[in-house]
Amino acid sequence: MNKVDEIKQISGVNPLKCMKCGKCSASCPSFNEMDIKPHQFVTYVVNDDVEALANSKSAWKCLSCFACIERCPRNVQPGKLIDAARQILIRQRGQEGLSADEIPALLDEDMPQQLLMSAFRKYRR
Amino acid sequence: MRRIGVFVCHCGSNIAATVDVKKVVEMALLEQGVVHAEDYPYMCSEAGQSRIAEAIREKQLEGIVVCSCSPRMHEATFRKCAERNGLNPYLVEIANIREHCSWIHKDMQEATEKAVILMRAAVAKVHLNAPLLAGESAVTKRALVIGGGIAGIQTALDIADAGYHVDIVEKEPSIGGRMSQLDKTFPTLDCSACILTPKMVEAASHENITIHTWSEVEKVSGFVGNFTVDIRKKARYVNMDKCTGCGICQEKCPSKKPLNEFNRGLNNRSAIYTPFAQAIPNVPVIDASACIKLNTGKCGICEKFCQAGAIDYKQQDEIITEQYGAIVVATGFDTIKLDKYGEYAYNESKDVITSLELERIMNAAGPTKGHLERLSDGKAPKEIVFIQCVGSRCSDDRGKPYCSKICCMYTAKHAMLIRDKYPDTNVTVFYIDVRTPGKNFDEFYRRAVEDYGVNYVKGQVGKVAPQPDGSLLVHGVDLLENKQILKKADMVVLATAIEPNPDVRKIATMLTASIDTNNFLTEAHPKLRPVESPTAGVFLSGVCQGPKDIPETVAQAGAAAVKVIGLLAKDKLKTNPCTAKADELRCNGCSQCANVCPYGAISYETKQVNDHGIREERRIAVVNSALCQGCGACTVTCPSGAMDLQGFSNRQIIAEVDAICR
Amino acid sequence: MYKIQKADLPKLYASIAAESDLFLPVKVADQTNFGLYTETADVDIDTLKTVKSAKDIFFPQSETLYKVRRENDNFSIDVEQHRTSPFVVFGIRGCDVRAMTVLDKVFLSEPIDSYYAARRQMGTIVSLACGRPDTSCFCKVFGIDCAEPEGDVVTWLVGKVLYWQPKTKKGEALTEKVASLLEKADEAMVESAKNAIRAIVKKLPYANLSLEKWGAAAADANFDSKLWEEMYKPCLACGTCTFVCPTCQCYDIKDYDTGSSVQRYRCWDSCMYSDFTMMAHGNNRTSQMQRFRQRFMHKLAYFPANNQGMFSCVGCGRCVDKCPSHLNIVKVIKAFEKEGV
Amino acid sequence: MPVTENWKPTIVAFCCNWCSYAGADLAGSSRLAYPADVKIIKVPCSCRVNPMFILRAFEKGADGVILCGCHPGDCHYSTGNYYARRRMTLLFSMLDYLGVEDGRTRVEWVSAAEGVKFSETMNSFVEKVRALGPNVRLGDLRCKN
Amino acid sequence: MQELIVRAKELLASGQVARVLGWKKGEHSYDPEVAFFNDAESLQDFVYDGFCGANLSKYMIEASKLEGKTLVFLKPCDSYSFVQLMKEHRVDREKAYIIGVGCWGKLDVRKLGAEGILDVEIAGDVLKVSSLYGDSEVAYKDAMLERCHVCKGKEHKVFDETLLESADTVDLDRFAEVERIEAMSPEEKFAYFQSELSKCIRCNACRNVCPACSCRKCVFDSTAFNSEQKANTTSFEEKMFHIIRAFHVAGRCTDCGECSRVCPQGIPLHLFNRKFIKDINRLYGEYQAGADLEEKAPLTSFQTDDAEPGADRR
Repeated sequence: MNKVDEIKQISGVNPLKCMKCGKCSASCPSFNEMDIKPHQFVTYVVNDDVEALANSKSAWKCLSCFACIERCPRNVQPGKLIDAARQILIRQRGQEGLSADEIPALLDEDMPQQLLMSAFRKYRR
Repeated sequence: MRRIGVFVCHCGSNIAATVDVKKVVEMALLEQGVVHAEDYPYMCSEAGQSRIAEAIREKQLEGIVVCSCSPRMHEATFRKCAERNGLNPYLVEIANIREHCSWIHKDMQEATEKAVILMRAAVAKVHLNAPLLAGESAVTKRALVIGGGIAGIQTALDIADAGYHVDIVEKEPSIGGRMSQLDKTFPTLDCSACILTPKMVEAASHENITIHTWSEVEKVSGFVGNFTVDIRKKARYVNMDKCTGCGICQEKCPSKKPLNEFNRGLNNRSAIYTPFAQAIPNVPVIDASACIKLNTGKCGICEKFCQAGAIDYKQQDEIITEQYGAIVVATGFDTIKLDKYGEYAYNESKDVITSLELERIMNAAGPTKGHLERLSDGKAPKEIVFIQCVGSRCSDDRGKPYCSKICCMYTAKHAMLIRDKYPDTNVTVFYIDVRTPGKNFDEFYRRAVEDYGVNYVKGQVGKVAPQPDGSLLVHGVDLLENKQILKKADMVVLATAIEPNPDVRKIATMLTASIDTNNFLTEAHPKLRPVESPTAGVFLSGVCQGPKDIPETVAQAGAAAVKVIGLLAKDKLKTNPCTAKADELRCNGCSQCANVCPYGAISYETKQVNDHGIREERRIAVVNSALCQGCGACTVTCPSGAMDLQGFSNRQIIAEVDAICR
Repeated sequence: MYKIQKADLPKLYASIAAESDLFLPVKVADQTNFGLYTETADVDIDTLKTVKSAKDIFFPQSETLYKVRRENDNFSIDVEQHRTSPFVVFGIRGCDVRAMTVLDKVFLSEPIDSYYAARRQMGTIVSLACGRPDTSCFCKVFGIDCAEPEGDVVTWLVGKVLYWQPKTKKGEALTEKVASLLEKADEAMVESAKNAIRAIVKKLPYANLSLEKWGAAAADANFDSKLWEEMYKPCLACGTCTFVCPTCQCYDIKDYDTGSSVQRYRCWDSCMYSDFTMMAHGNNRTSQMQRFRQRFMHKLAYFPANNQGMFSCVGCGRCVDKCPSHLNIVKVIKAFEKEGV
Repeated sequence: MPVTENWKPTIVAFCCNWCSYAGADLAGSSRLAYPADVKIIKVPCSCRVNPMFILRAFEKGADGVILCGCHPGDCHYSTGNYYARRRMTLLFSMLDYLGVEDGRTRVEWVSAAEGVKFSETMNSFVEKVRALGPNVRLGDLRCKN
Repeated sequence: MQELIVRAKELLASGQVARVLGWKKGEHSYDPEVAFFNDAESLQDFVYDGFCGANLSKYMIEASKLEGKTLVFLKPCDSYSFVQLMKEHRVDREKAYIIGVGCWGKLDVRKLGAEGILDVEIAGDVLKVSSLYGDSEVAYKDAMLERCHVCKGKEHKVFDETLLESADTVDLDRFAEVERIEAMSPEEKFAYFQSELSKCIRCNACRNVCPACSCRKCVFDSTAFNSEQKANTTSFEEKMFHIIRAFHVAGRCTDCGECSRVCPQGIPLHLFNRKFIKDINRLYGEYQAGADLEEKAPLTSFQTDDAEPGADRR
């Protein structure tokens, strides 16, 4: 599987649904720190340019606040793409985060698990 | 055994060049029942048809097969020819040996073999064809229009002008609809009321139009040409004949709590009210839930002040029943609820409003008497942000997947009007795309930008955050500059998606008219029959069929009227005889067929039958041939084969199958 | 009297099949029915009752009578030939053999059914005594001795040995052909086996059914009985009883259009079906009660009335076993015995 | 029936009157060839096609049966092809379950404008049936003489 | 069982019902038959035990035409059939007084594995079989009909009152057998069904017992399709019959298993119906015919994004 398909598979997102409205970028608290903006992230995936994403700062600047996921009118949800890119990078570096049996004790029932995973991935690097 | 004649057309060389027509004739003569077969260069010509006529007479033909071009070309021609010569037109079958044979095959032997098989299938079928007679049904020369907005009014006027009586049923106290709530209209900026009210008056005074306001359709039965409709006239508590429309009751009414629907709830009205000054009829209604007298028995002030003695607290809902030949649905739209869009703070801040609310604010009869001011503190806004596509083009469950079509233009209109009247107010429009296909539309939008200095920013707004100082912080983005924008605004206007009036689902069910996943009524054909519902006799006008602006609505309203006039102009309706028919001895009365009928053409009756000596009461399906369009969905659903389609019967199709496979 | 080891039966089958068709009980998908012997066939002579009786071999469920072909303006008729090659039926039980006698009454009296007659003539019947009669068996009631069935050859399976006794000329001819596989045997073993079988038969719950209320006289006497009205009710109007019955002989004649010809064929029909003997005006019997009554009256009254008292039931008990509603001829006989008429 | 090089399959194509039959007409007027093995039966709508018709065709000797109708959403009768789609889905699944070769049945949505699609569909369908050879699993032996 | 008789007598005596539809003692303990009881006296032959497998709902079609109400005993799975018949207007709810009777699995005499059975005593979990050739014991479970091992639930879908407790009997996967066949190659599938269907004698027991096959005139008996046929001349006819039979009840078959119970040749006919049920569940969402009076049937409804025919072919 190539990288783009891997991103699509991990995120479950079809980036072609994006209508380029920019609501993600408008919502993003880390916008100014990002070299590739959230809405551009989608375009990069569409254009098969995963290399650039991997080398960007953005992947690590996303706070996983999920505002873009909440608000995206087209279910494209760039946050998921960014998270997927991050996951691919981590896998490449051979860094698995926590071991599976450590997790349950740490869980708060009310917290979205995806957010947790995303945060773990990010801050343990 | 029927006496069949087979006529093989050369179509010049179109057929004869690849199909050995003589061979087809020769083979036809070997088929069972074929007593005559011949070929001719052009069967459809006058001379060709006269050969058919002659054969019918001389050979006493009881069925005809024409091997020629597609039935889509000349089936009607040959059917008429048969009818002129005393043969039922439905005893004609076409074997398509041109489009389906000679034109696609090169090898003469192969094409001839296939032509023979197609001829055989047609002969096998025609042996089983039944002589069918197109039925007739009378037409009630009166139309019903459901909905009294601009679409309904225009349709009614056009039908009435053609000399047919029309009833308009409107659930609000006045006709006028959404258009009456608008201030100005794009792209000409005419005053909406100035162009609408003359039409409302015309409708009210038209001798062929009866208006039932404060009324709803309760029940519909019947079929094209013969609908019977129950209309509920809700209790108004005001005698329409006596009321003079002086308005004193509204002035004196002590109950001033109810939200004013006409002003989108931005201010209040009295319990007895007319929705707006130019209402038609200019007769108020009493809002029973807010009326003190009706709720507590005390008060009665309006009655006391009414010099005409028109107030009648004892009035009851009334059901009237009318007959119609055609029904037009013109139920219009509403804006969607914004509860799911927390990020725009619509429910939090009074200064975040929808565009329709802005129309009311800008209108001289509106809650602010036409002054542009913030509803929170009455101050004039200096920074206004418009947000496009709120709830439109959304594939999530918060909004609608379609484009609402009118927002781009009315936002340009609003922006332009504000900049014109309040030049020191800045206007910013956040947009995804600006869509302006329409006469003078793009020019209009460019004027807003070029002549009025409206600031268009490509990018959607992510969040509107009310600030402690009463301002609104708009988190937007400029995608062209690739910059995030934080903008302080005094007022935010949301171009809210529109959706069909929620009542339409109920109405569509009553009419057995189909509806799509977005609750828009489905047209009979998306391109070729855009103003007709697939249910015969039901027509569509305005936004109930799909988003559209006023000029389009009026155009469609006119088109719907023409279709209605065309229908009502007929004394009798010829019905397609190729309809479904239930064999009462085989029918189980199980209702499965009715479940798949798109036209509501199947009903059930309990009937005494004599099934070869067994006499009993049975529940039996009955097809209304005026409603049935002959799709055949029911025939396959029927497990016993009781339901069959005339002209395409089970045995006919099986005969064709057998002939092809033999 | 001859004998052959059960283990050697495949050799016997192969030897018979080498000369003529051999029909015998064959198991397919867990059910045993008469079928043509082949080397790969799963022969099963241990199952007491085949689902369908051996009737099928002489009077097939469906058979083509002739074909009509049309060529241009001419017709040609292809009459199905009568059976001219001999065949052997092996393993047929006493009840089924007697059933042939019942069928003979129908098909071999004028007008003779030549297809059936040819098969009867060509067929050699090797019957098999019943080792373990079943609860539903009541052949004894009709004077059938399942310990000593009729047939051209009668056989007994006793332990691991099959005893073989030719009874007719046809039987002797067959015996001669397979003589090399048989050895002489004495009758003692068979006699004790017969006694054992008869002892079991005596214990069968239906062994002593009384047919007193039946026979030719019942045609009038039982017709209007109120019992029919109650008894028929569970009947589903399926044809199971008639299709598993070894004596039911009703058939329908139909045409089948193959495209190139029309085949006229006949196939079993069932008096339980609502369209049995359907005519243009409808059906003579309009209710299931009438159809139900017809079947039992035919077996127990009309047939004896026309055939010197012979019942057209042989007590094989297949309908008893197979009726989906547990209705059957035994219940009918008993009901009349108990209630009178 | 022995499979010879000259063997030609019998293909029955049920076409709805409003879309696919017109699509076939368009294929004709555009001179887009497909094998003569295909014989079209006109039905008002794909929902008129009873599974009995399809089995009957196989019984009487057809080697392949294809059903063509309007694209879902475009049905002249608005809903007919949706019903046809469910019926055929189940029927085909049953035929697959019984071990009938899956290339012998097919449903294709062909609009009145898709003459090219009609022709291509028929070409590919016939090719597939030819590769499968004569239908023996669903035919009536009496029709094979 | 006694409480059923007592209750039936009460209802007859009070005039609430005109007759009782139930099961009557047969010749042996294992062959009860369906019967109508018109008076208290006749109820002495009433029986309800593990051998009362017959689904009485279809008899209510005729009973609905009779004067007065009929008391009918419905097992949980029979009640699905009754609801389905109500949905199709084939029975009159007003003409039925329904006592939902508990069920703890029904027995298949063929599974007792004995010849010459004289009597079967149901002793709790064990069946004591006495036969001409000796006595034996069989676990109740082992003699249960296939359908009871995959029971769809012990809840009555329609009733006026219920009597007797049910017991859970499910211990097999309902679709396992269908899946086993689905996994075969086309050649294996063909061989399997060819072998099973070659036994068919076209006796129509499967059709006539089926509560969904309630047509007044079956297509295979009528000229409607030129398809009337009684012969079983070639293997095709059985396929046509069984495919169409299953198709006609697709979305209507409650999976009551009566077809397989009554087949004299032991053909597993439910495998046809269950294939459609499995497909419907997979493609159009879980659907249980007869569970709900209002729910739209899968073949008389659709979704605009339904799967395409043959979509899951390889």
